Amino acid sequence: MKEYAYFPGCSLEKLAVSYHTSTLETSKKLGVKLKELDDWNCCGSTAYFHIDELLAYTLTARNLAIAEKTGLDVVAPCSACFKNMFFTAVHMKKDPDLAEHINFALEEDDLNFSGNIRIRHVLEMFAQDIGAEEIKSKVTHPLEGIKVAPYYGCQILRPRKDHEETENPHYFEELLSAIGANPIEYSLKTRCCGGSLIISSRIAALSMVRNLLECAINQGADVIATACPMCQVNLECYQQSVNQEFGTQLSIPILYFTQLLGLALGVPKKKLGIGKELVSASPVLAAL
Amino acid sequence: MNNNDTFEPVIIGFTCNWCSYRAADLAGTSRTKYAPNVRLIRLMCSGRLDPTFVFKALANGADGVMITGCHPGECHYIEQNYKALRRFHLMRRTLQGLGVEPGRVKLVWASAAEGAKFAREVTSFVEEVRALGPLNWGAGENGPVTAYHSTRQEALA
Amino acid sequence: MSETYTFTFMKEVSSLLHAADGNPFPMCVQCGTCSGTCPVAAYMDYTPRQIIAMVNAGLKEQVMESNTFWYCASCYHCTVRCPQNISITELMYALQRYSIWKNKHQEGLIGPAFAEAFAKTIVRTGRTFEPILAPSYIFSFKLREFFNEIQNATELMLKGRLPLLPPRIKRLENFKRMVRRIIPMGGVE
Amino acid sequence: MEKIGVYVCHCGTNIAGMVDVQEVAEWAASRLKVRGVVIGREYKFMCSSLGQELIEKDIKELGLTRVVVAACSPHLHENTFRTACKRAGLNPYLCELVSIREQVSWVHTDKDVATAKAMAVVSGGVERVIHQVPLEPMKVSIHPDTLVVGGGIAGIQAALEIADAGYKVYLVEREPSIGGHMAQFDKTFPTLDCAACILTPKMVQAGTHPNIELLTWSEVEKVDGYVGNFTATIRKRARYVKTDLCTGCGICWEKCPKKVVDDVFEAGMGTRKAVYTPFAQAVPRYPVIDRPNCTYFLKGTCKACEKFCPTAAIDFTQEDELITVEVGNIILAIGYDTFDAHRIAQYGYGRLPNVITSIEFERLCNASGPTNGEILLKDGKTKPKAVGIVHCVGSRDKNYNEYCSAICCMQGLKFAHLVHERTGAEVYNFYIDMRTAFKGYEEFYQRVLEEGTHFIRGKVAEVNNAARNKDEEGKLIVQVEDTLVGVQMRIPLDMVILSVALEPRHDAKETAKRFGLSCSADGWFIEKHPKLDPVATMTEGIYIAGCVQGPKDIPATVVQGAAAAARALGKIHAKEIALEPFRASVTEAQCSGCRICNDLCPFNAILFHEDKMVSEINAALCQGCGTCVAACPAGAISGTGFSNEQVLAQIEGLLLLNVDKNAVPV
Repeated sequence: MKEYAYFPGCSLEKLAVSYHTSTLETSKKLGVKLKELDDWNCCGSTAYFHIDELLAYTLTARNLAIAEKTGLDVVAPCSACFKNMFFTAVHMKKDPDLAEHINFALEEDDLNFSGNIRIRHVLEMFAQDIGAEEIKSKVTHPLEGIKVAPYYGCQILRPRKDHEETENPHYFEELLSAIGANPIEYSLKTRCCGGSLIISSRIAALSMVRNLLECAINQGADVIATACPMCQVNLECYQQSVNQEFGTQLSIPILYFTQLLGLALGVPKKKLGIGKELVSASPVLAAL
Repeated sequence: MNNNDTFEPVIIGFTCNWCSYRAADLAGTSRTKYAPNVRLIRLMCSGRLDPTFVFKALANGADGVMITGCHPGECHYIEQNYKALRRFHLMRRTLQGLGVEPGRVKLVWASAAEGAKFAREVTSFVEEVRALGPLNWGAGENGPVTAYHSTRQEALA
Repeated sequence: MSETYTFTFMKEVSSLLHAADGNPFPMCVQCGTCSGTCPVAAYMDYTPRQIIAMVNAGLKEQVMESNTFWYCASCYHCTVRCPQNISITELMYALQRYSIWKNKHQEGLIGPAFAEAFAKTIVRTGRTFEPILAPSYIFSFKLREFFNEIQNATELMLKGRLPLLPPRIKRLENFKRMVRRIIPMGGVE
Repeated sequence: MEKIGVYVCHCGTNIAGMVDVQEVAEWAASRLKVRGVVIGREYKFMCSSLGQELIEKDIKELGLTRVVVAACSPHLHENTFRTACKRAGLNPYLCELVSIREQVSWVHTDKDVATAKAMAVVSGGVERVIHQVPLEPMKVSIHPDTLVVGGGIAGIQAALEIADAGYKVYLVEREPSIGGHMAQFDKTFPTLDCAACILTPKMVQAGTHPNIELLTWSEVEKVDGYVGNFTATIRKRARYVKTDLCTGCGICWEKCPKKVVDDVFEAGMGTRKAVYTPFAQAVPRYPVIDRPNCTYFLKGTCKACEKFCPTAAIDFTQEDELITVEVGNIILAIGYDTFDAHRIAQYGYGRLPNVITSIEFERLCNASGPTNGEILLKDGKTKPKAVGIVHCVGSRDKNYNEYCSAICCMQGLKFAHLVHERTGAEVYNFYIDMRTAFKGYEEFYQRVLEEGTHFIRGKVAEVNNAARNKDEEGKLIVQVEDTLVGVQMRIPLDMVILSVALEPRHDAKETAKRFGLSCSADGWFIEKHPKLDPVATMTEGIYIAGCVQGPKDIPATVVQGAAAAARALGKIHAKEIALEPFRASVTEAQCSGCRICNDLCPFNAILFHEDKMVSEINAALCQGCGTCVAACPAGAISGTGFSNEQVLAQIEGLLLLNVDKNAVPV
């Protein structure tokens, strides 16, 4: 049985609770055990890099150190947490001075991070580690007829971690095909939704939300699938504001990909947190 | 002399005429800076390297020897650098038997285009040898003496 | 008005990028890929490319007065496309840090206050708590925006998606001491 | 004792700026006096005629028996100083050039340390030259035939120059016809000559020249030997057409039922048949059968070509043929590939139908191309109203290729002109910098400006089809910052042409290896000297011409083709060449007959005399690598120029064991 250390991140406690439960339920169905990190802290998000680079790395390093103790690969559902963890590990490996500095601070909590850990995003775990083939074999309720816009967002892809394709990846689509859904092609699938700007630069963020929703809807999407709590909240909660601001009439449910995955694997809707979304997915899912 | 901070190792470097000597030339024409501790000898091929050369250099006061040649498969003489590679491993074993750190001999492949790599390898090897400290091999009563002068003043003194 | 080229600002900003990947930003060839890519460029006073040129030219006042780096969405799209492999996003972070430290930024921006409030919450509790962040920005909103936010919050609350009590981590004391080791003053408290 | 002269060059300030040259010269004269140094001089430019005269004068007046010059790399001026010595009556090999520029002054930053190192380097050179013996260069004859690899414009030019001078050329081309990339083009910048009009006569000339043997549909598999005496093994792939019977009438490809997308000549824009010549003016005019696509070879039936061939020239039983040719010189002109635009996904190539590459556009506007020269969108009927030309696609980008592809700016201007002239569309050039060096190029830029082409300074960020308003619907949208105004623009267009980078051939590295050459990190072949010897290589007798050396336009390519031919002709005319006499030899009395050396030689130069139980080295085959010298356990093999005594002495010299510590500086 596959096992991962699991770092949910702050948003999954409440705001994105359905992402949390659907991830756990789906993993269980696929025989993957997720072990939540003991006493994890906030990863520092993006905002902390605005204040202090070193402290931001230290916050993330604490979680990495806790994860490293489990001896498992660590997996994060939030793209920002994932990116912070991944690059903190990279920088600490590349820069021994930085590592020494941070480990000095970690001593206060009896921790040390040596850099021996593989960091994965939940989407990567499902689509690449477990793989579309394996998932396809376990699908009991294929999502036939649903047109899904796979939304990768930013930080799962960027900055480039290795030499992977950052502009036109396909693993999300493959995963959606595996569960019987119909992934649509739309050119903004890796474009930023403006999530980190919705508070500070509202109008800019709203225009980004608008472009994205419009592009997905124009290409015939019934639902947008996200892999990040920030993207989900941003694309969902601000649809009304977008319509007010730009005189549009956009409305489309935004689900976590794990919710769709869970449905296909036969997990009850309630356990997946379906119904907690602000733009109801019921009409779309009723077609199933 | 035993203080590693002020210790300036002397390195004898062997280069092949076709690749690594030209890499050194390229480092020069592109003004890539590297540690001045290396003094180069040109051979036609790294295959020409007689282990005696290495032992002689170390016995006569060099603290390290750097052997450079074309990349495997790119030898001007088809495959002679493989022979250098084989001898290199033998030499390291022999040196270990003689009580000399094998890390004092280094093999580097550098093509004629790799001036920057050549410079980088020299500098890092100098640091590796610096960490090992002075060799003073054969510096006994009958042995040859270290005769390296790191600055002009010493040379003139 | 004409300006004189000075390089101190460029060097100061460069020194704030110690852990970032990529090439130093003075290697910029001003091709504009970043600013053609940027999803927020239309809302910025200057495009990211112009900011790089201005930092290189030492136009500190103008750079600090601009909203550009506070409008960066951290999407890293410019960074992966830059033909010179410059991490433009990291440069934007560096300018944000510089601006917070020097307490110099365009008036009326929400970004700096939000970032500080956010950071304070984490340092105090080890976690983020969305409701406590509201005061840092909500009063600068226009009436309609204000109502939108309240509406969103209510709906989220009804769906059970808003926390009522701030979460805390268990080993909070260790955590605070850890923060103090990195920033002797105890972070931004 | 030898009488040695030491000469230290300033090289202007190149050396003197970092090395105290005067001190080095004085130090050598005093401290190395015990080793035979009788004079130490420094001079501004030793390679100048005055510098050389200085050496010559000393040889004559002081009776020098050895000369050490401390200056630049021996690869630059060794010959200069050897020749000077020879003029003064000293055996040229008794002169040693040590490098204190490339290896000292240019790479170090502390004058003290650099000067000390220069002294050590001089000392090493002195010791080495003491043990040098007078040598005579070896003479080898030059075979008058030449092998030219690659039948593009560079190879054609080189072949014609040599053939016209009266010597035989083998011109090898891997495609069915010569012509290369130039044959695909419509017009050539800046004069807008029709490419076919200027190229076809040359192709015909090459195809009919009595001194040129065309080997198309062929590849060089193996090269042995050395300057003047190469043996090349060439694979002539089976054409399945008897070239002695074929008249090139074209009935076979008319009748062939199998259509194939032509990815090579038509760049995927058009089709050909399974039996084909790539284009109408192909040279030679007889076709090839493309075996992987031929119905007969796939299914065992068809043979339509055979049935209809009026001269019974089709022969399905043909097999590949290996031939060997003896040549004295080789010219490599293998050209370039173009960048795969799929790699930049944000430009939409392959996803958005009207995003095309520059090579595809060349075919699109070529009168003999798939649309007969009409510039049309993918639907095959609509003329574009707005066209964008994106520069630097895969060039000047550290994610792909760092270098500038050199031709794209002018190509972009040419395209702008052609689009404007033939469709009247609005044309946008998106550029980072306009680079229009060379004759007539800037004038062409002016002309295109006058025609009203728009120039937007900014590297295109992306091309997409996500419309945000009515104007953008159904269009390709180019998103770019106009950097001269500092505003992000979205420009709706009908067609986008990507000026893709020129890249080394995908198999350039293997080709280089086959010919014993090296490639730069980019993959372009390395010339002997980037400024002074751009067509020669490190391997004597092998030359490069055209884009194999780096991206360049047609005029520069033709110049290199001619230059490489001139270099080969020079060798052919001289009939023989002097080679460095660095060869190994066995001292029979010391050889124990252990045969260790026998297997080491990759050139089979060592033969064993069973009767005498000794090994002998054939000087004509020996290349002078010295591996056998190093391996001989009895020390019976010595290598001239790099003898054990010389190298061991140089080590002592470099370590300053030879220095007279009591000598007083002069």
